[in-house]
Amino acid sequence: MVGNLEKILQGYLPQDHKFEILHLQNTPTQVRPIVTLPKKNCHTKSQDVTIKTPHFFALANNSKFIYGIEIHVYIILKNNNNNNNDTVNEKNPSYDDAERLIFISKADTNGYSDIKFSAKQITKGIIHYLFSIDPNHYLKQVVPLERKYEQSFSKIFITKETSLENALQILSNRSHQKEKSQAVRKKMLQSHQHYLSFKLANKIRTKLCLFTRPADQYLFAESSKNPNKHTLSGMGLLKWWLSIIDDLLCEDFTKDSEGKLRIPGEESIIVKRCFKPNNFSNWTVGDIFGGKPNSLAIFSVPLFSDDPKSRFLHELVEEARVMKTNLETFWMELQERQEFKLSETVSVIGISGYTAISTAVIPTEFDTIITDSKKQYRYIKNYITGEEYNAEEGALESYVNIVDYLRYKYNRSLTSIVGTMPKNLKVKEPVNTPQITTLQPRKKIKI
Amino acid sequence: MSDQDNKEISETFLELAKNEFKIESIDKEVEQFKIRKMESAYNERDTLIEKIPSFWKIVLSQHLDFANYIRASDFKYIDAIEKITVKYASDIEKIGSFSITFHFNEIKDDLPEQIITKKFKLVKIGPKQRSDEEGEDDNTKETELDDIESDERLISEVCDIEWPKEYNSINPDLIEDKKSPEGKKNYRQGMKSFFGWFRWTGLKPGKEFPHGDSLATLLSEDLYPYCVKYYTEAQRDFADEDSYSDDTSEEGIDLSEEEQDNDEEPAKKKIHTS
Amino acid sequence: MSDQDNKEISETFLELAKNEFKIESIDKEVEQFKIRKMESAYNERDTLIEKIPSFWKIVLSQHLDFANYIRASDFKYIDAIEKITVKYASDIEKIGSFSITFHFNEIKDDLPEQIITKKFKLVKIGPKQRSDEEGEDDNTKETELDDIESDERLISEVCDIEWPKEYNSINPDLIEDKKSPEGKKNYRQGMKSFFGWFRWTGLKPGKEFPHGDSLATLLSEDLYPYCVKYYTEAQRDFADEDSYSDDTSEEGIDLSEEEQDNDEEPAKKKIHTS
Repeated sequence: MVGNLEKILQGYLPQDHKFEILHLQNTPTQVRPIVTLPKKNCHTKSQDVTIKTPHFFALANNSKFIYGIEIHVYIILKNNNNNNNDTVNEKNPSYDDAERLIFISKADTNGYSDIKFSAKQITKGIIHYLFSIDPNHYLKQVVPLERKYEQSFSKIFITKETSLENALQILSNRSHQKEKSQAVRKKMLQSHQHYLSFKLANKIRTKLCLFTRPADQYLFAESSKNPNKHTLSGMGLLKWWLSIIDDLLCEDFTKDSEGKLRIPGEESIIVKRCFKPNNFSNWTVGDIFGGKPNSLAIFSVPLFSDDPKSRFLHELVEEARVMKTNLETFWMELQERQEFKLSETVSVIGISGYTAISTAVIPTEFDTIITDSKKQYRYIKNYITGEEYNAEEGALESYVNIVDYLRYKYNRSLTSIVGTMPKNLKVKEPVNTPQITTLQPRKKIKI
Repeated sequence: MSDQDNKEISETFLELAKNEFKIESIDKEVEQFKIRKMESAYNERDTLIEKIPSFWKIVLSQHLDFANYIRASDFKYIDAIEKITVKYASDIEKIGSFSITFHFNEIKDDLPEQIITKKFKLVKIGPKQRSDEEGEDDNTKETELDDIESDERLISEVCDIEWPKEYNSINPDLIEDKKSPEGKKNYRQGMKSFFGWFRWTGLKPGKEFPHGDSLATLLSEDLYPYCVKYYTEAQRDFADEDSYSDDTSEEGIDLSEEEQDNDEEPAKKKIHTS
Repeated sequence: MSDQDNKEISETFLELAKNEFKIESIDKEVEQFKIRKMESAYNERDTLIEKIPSFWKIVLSQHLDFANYIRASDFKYIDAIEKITVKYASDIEKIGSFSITFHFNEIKDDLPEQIITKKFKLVKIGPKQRSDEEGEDDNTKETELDDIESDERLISEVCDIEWPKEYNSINPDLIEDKKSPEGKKNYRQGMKSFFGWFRWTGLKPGKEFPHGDSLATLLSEDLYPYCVKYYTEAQRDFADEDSYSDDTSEEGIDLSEEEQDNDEEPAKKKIHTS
């Protein structure tokens, strides 16, 4: 049986080479709105629901992880009916519009692949796979922002609010309960799970955005110490991503969709020059966040995790300038941020439009590890991102750990994929035989 | 498992709960023992410190966390603090409560010499009243909830302190119209100053000095016990050798996420691999 | 300042040093008091825990920090741990030293039942020998530096433990050629496993189980004292409710203050109240 993930990705991997892929996804979770709301609107607009789902993909070949990408998918359910004073429906509001926002958090290679594969192709393939997922996949079971614990609850269920003594009391009660009442409790738990669920009627707008900035490594710590790893300059990275996004616009989106590019600190004319090699016709200078140059940045720019834009907004709050900084100033100053390598180009690339492809894919247990908590998601991901990749051992060690962990805790294995992308491939010399230096900790733990 | 086994396990959990209770009470006893033992050493130290010029000024300006709590304009008055002492309650029922005494030197035409003691009490409190500093949404409505989890928190009383003359415009006692935009703004500024902290009670979340309890704890659990360490650190020849590293988000390597967030663990592990 | 003043201050510093010494020794006394008081409560708890099926398995697999130290393949053997106890040395000169005992159940054809005790000693050490886990630059050259700042560290002895049969290929006692690339690789893998930790001494930085001392401390200061808390946390009915927050850049921004008074406030505080 060939799963969707395998079916879709095989075309992006070199013919006849065997790969394995980890697809990790956390349970969709309701989060606070990612764009800050002006206080006055807080109540009227708070009926919008934002649901976040992180995905992490890691590609392995020859028992080594060689590539990884982390992408966060947000589904934003909107209520555009202006019946704000309508409190009747408060418990079960209807959502007449929705949007899917895909934020590419980081992608990285580590240079330990024994064969040549195109990081660009697999990146494209994975994003294409995400575009193909039915947005309803994220809406069946959503962990609510807050659970309201009822009084009756506190004697039966152990929650994060339960004190140690009460938890022991509950455990004591449970252990002499008859099987029948155990079953009753389980049933009650299901009804109290407080999962939200929604259903989308129509096809929804899809947006994508990413921030390009040159760095030695994004996911594989210390991998820049591997001489076989390629790192790109700011402009190189921009072009690399731009060509991926351009391909995706051509292949996956309707013609009236838009591509957007902003290079903070750069004139429009220069930005436009980057469009030359593009094939999609509707590329313009700007971003998908909206707002006028003189409107406040805080009300347009979304807050993503580990994103320089978000850090900058937080800094503006600390400097008490957030209510004075408009978008124009925001973009100008952003480029001067210390966290960027000196005078390297950073950019913001975006897509806004409707997909023209089938969106019927539902990730299943067959090819996806769906964790039930952020903690568990992080933990598994950390087997890969917590390793150090200054030597090949890191790529081997992370692979062994993931394989062992999935087998022992989930009775699962990685998804195998044999590439089908025809290409004349030169097999590279084996990169380097295991270089033994000194023992490295598996995890970097910092305070 | 047999019913008999289940019954035994059920009882074991209850025994464990009792045992935890015992452990908690030993913790308090240990705390009491420590307070009593330390008292004379701290008293002796207080006397010694008095002989060292600008001791507290140096300690307080050295400590970055402390500076985070107050307004920049407060430093003038922080520098006028001649002496700080902390007294810890040692009665078993009062463990966790303490008082902090500040001796302010006079600043001519601005601040009078004064000795001010602020008292803090550790009280048990239900979960619904815990929402201190949560901003505007003042959910103080009395909920008749079960005590799902009782937690402890610090509270205090408004404490009389004479404000500096320079602070007249933000001194809450002198603001006549607290409803006007100007009045509101000044009032809020005053409440955020170090002098505003002396009014902190912990009972009016969102309306008082922010994080007043954390500042109290910082003084009682860190600044006072380790003041000599901070003093000597401030005296290091190389000012750039301090251990305050920049925040990790600026480091460029994107591992910061995984590394910061195990806040559930009681004893945070500190492993520096670098 | 007069010579007299200077002399007095100089003496004060000496007195302060003595006072600090006194405080340190009180700290040890407090620690001793605690260890002695806790002993019977911990013993009682050990007995109770034995009656709860899979107690340690649940605690150890729940605790992410612990899992961070070991290899994923170790979980099979971690799950075979029936019992863990920690004994803390209570002699004043030995405060900080402890031993940890593990009872492993048998795993048929793989691991024998065994009871293993690993001992840890806290020793004073000069600054130059502190470079454990510092990776490549193995600066073990003896430097005759003044003991500018003496520090304490844990050391241990190699401890006999029978390795699982499944680990034969990485069991350091069974690797014949430790110099071949394959042998080296297997040796290193073995040293990183939980069984490798039993060989940790703290004396061969970079060549042993990584962060062996931190794992020991994690067990003695966190996992063992708070095991019941971790056990109950593992029993929560809603797995998704963890308090692991994402990094702060994604946290929502509360504008309630800024929108009211956007004037020159001092730099907004970064205070972690948790």
